[in-house]
Amino acid sequence: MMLACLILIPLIAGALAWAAARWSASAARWIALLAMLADFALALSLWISNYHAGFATWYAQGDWPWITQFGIRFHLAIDGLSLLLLMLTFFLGALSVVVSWTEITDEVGFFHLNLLWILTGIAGVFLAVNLFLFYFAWELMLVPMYFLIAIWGHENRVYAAVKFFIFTQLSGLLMLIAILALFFLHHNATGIYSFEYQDLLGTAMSPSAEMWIMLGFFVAFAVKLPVVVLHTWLPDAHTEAPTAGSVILAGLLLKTGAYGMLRFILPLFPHAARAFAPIAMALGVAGILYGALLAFGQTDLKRLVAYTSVSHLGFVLLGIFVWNSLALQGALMTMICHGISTGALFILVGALQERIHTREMDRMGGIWSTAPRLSGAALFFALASLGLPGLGDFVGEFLVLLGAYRQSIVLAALAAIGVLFATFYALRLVQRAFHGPNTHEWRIRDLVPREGLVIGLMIAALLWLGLYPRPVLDTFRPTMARLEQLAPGR
Amino acid sequence: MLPIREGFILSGILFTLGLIGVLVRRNLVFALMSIEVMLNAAGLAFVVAGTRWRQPDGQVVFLFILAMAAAEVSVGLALVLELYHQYKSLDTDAISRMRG
Amino acid sequence: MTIVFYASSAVAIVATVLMLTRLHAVHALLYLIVSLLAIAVIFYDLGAPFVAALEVIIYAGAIMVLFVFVVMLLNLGEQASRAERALLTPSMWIGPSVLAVILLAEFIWILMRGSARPMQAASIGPVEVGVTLFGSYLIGVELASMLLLGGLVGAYHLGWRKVPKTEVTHASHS
Amino acid sequence: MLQLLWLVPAVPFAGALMLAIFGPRMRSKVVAVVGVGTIAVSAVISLLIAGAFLSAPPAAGADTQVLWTWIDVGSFHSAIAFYLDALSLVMVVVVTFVSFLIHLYSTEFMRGDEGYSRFFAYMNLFVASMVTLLLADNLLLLYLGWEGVGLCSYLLIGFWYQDPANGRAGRKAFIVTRVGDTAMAVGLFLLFHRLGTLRIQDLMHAAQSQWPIGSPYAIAAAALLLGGAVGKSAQLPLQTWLPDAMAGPTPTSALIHAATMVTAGVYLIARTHVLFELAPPVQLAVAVVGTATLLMAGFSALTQNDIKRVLAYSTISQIGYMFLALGVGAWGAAIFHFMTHAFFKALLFLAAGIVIEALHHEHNIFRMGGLRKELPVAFWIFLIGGCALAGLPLITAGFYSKDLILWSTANSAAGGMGLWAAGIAGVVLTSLYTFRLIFLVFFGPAATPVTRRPGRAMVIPACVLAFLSIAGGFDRAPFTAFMSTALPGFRDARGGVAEAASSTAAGFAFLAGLLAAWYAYLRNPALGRAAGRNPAGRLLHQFWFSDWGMDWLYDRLFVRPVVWMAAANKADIIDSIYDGLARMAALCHRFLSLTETGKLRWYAAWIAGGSAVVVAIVMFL
Repeated sequence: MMLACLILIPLIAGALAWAAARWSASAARWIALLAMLADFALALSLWISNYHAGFATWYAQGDWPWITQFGIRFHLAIDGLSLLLLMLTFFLGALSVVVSWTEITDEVGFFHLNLLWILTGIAGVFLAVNLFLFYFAWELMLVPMYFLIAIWGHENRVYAAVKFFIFTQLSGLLMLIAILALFFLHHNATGIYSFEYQDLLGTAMSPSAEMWIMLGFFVAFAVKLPVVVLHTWLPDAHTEAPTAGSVILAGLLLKTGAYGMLRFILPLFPHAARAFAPIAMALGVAGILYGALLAFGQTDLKRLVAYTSVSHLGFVLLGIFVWNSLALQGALMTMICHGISTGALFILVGALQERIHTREMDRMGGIWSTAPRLSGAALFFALASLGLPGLGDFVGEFLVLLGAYRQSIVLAALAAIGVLFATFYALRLVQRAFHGPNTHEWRIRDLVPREGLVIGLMIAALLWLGLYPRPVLDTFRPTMARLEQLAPGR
Repeated sequence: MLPIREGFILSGILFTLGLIGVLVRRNLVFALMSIEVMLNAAGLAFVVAGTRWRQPDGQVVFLFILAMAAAEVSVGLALVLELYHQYKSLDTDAISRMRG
Repeated sequence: MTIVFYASSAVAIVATVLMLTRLHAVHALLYLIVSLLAIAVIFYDLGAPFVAALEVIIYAGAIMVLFVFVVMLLNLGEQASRAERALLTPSMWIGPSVLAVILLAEFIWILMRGSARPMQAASIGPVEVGVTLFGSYLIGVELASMLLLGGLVGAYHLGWRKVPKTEVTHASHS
Repeated sequence: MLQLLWLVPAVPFAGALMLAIFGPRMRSKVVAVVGVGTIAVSAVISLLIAGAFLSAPPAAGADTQVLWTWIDVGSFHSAIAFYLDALSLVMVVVVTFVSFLIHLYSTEFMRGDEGYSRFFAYMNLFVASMVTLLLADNLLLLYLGWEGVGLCSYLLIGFWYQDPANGRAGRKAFIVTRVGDTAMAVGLFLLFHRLGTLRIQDLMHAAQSQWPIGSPYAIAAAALLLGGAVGKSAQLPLQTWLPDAMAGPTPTSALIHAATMVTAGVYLIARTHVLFELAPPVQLAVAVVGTATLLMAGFSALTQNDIKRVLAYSTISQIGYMFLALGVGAWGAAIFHFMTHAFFKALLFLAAGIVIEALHHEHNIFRMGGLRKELPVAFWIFLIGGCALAGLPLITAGFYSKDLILWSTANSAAGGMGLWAAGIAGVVLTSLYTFRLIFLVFFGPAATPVTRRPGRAMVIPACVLAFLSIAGGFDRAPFTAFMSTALPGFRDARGGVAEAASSTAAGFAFLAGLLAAWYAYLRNPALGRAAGRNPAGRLLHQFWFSDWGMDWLYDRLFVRPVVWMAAANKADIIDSIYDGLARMAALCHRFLSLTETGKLRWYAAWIAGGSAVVVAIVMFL
């Protein structure tokens, strides 16, 4: 029931916020914020109450019949992996409500409806253990996100929104086909119609069928992740979305792709995934380098940050397909920390844009002299982004590289060069926007306490993850250990 | 001895002739007549096939075609009258109002 | 039997060709009726007397009468014939004809591939047709009736809206 | 006492945190108290620890303090833990003590700067990182400190961020050192993959027991660690960042880019000396790199006209000596030279800072002169520092440490006379450029008026360092004995006559350089100018001035291609594929909508043609 609450709270609160906005915009904001905080508290209590027992299996479930003759059930379950991603979801969800407090003034109710429903979809993705329900939640994320970009975005918002929608929708359809193929294969093998994750595990199928179905899933997740060559929706969507949209896109939506790979591709298709791993790892490394290089070339601050996501998520892809516990844990750590650090960068860029009405770095420079707290925070997160030890991102990337070295020395070395490339763009960002002479004579307000609180929380979280990541790593461990055992040919 | 193959060929020829009529004649009345020819040819093919397999189904389908032709002609001719009143012409090209 | 078939076929084809080439709608209509009657003969020859009768009664009878009425209402005179003649240039004919002939050639080629042996006549009478029609095709009958109803309503609607208007225009002209 | 070890990095870190959060709202007095006070506490604690360590050495000559488990994944365990032995103890004491002096100096030097609290926050963070680096029990924690000092170096070089040139220098420093760090990181992967741990002591034991001498893994690992070391210590081929790093405030140059951080590479190699002993080719490479660097940097130093750049090249050159010592297995000599170098180089920078401040931020030595009378204190401490740097025989600490290196080189199996001779040539060069600097700045006619005289906070640290520059090397025996508890490979062989000969040669080399400088810059200044007019001389001058053209080379080879690629691909070439798809769809749309003519007969023709095609397909397939 607790798990259903996690999904129902934002769903209902979204509708309430919409209704409440007729009377008062700030009522809608408060409803959204309280819903997120309640959800976060729920997830936190789930974490703390189970922390000492470990996170060995699905330790909390909720199962309701839906369309039983086809094996479709409203089945939720949670393990260490889902739990931490849920906590990240509600953490960033609450923060994105806060950062939209003054940025969004039109259609406040509908905005929060969309925001909360996206989060509902994301929570559903992380919780569902019925493939039909999973697909349902997967698609539920898209439409509100489309509105979020298309209504509250910046100049080129409709283009970006449509591009986002086409990419994710088409790839989602491929996944639907793959799910159905798996469903029917399972029925052929056992005579039972079931979309249940546990039932579908270990479905007997020919190697070629396994490969094709795996690819169907992979493309869907690869678009979300995004894997390079399928990444081009991302810079546009991130750039044009409002701040909260960017935060959720970078911090959470991308993670659903990685989550899908961990939850579905590796366990359901171990052999195909193993056969495909070299290509996936190469794509990951290509993403790291290509994303970093592109980020280095950008002049639009938000676009720059968007491309860093491509680079960082390359580490995640690499880590997932390296498929040993070091790299898997590293990939997860990278996911969490990237969510926070990139989210924070988007928040800062958004705050800056709210003040100076531009994202072009050519129009910036010397911001430090007028807004030192904002600039200092940006420096901090830029450093996190370039993988400074002591901050969370480093732990993740280091573990990925350490694990990758076992699989391929060349790829690990290239990925390490990717870390070097991260230095280029991170320092360029700091230099062009915040250092240098204040040639445009900006006089802006520094971070207000509301923003300061958000940023402060994120800084604290990153430091905690960087210096004492054990609680997080321990929570992941059982799930990752099971995944590692699934790897064929060990 | 029933010439089944020849029956099919005849229906093909008639159908083709009807098609030529539709393609060539710009007058709507002629086009409608040509369509009648084509429908009739299709019906012929069904009847021939029914005979070939010694089943009544071919004739049943002919009946359906007949019903359809009747409905089509009634609506079509009503439209022809209407169009003629509006445009004083039955030339399909002349009364085309669509711009691709 | 075969001779009757070939003769009627020849009549049907020739009549259809003539129908296509007429300039005056009434002439074309008459050739069309000839063509339909010839096909009715073929139906009879193929052992389908019920359908042959329907062909004569409904096609050649009822539907063609509709055409006749319409052509009368349109009152297409010499002017229309002249206009038609202008349109029937060889360049208009060639393209469609080639296309149609290709299609025909394909039909025939397919037919010639299979071995359709001639077979003994076996008449299928109205009883059998009726039983089948109201047996397994009952839904088809219902659909056809709805289609006819639709046609009725459509024709009525189209005609009804126009009538008072034309009277007004006639009145104003006269 | 040893339990307080964790406070040595923690206190400066807390200071940095405090200054970062509350600094902008503090009065500058408070900032100074926090900034200097935390370092003072740290230095006192480290001195107390040193006392405790010496009076009651822990078992096995080392002590480990585990704070908490950092990363614990699968087979990988890494703790936040500190390891204290003779090597790290000496380094920590020197670093905290010199840092304290330089912080004290900075309170006056930086007074009135708008980033006063920011400066001390960065400096404190630097000390915390540096101490972490030195005390790290495992290579991962060392890497944390390693990157941390790199970051602080970047921040402090670009401290005056308003000037883009400073930012450029800072980025260059960070990126170039990170190139080395990337190699080092790969080295860590290799070590962990092969030996299953990153704890330094376990690693060394495992390497010794599992790898034979000359094992390819040992060679690869040592070479990769060397990559990190040359980056951080500004040795060939990654030395180009250090001269530019002089864009930072002078105390920064004194602390980070002379006394402490740049010697981190030396420390790393000394710390992992077992690996280098297992890889003789790499160890030889260390010696060769050191020698080549010390000569090249010496030549470059001869041609510079920025006082701080001269000192920067001298730093590169002196670290080259340390590398030479490491390369020939004289680990203790390297650390000894590190210590004396920390004293006299910090001193030189502090004195240079006084001069620069006094002349209103004038850096060009050709616009200085005659300061001997105007700034007598600065002159004397500069002279002491310069003599220590050049190795004035018998008096200065620099002579003793350098002498030990030269003698060890001559005496070692790996070294030999070739490297020794190069070292002696280096002494001539050092002496030459040092006294060129002294003569140009303090002698001759006055060129720029003195506008500001140093206060007490600037003079006292300098005097303490001057004292140490002389007294720091008098008796090396206890030092080397103490070192040998941590670096067993080090033998302080007394060589009698041979050693005396080496020392004498060094002494004469010093004198030769001094005389040459005296002749060329005091006695007969026209000589230098004449050499400059000669085309070949000018070319050589230009070549050395530009650091042997390496900046230019790297710029063409690496920087520009990357920048060009990034700029050329700004719009993301992959996106154009999708754009092409979209445009094709639009084209198809336009084409298909052209067929919507409304001409009934055309539609029929399309249907007929289509069915002809379909039938044909059915027929033939």
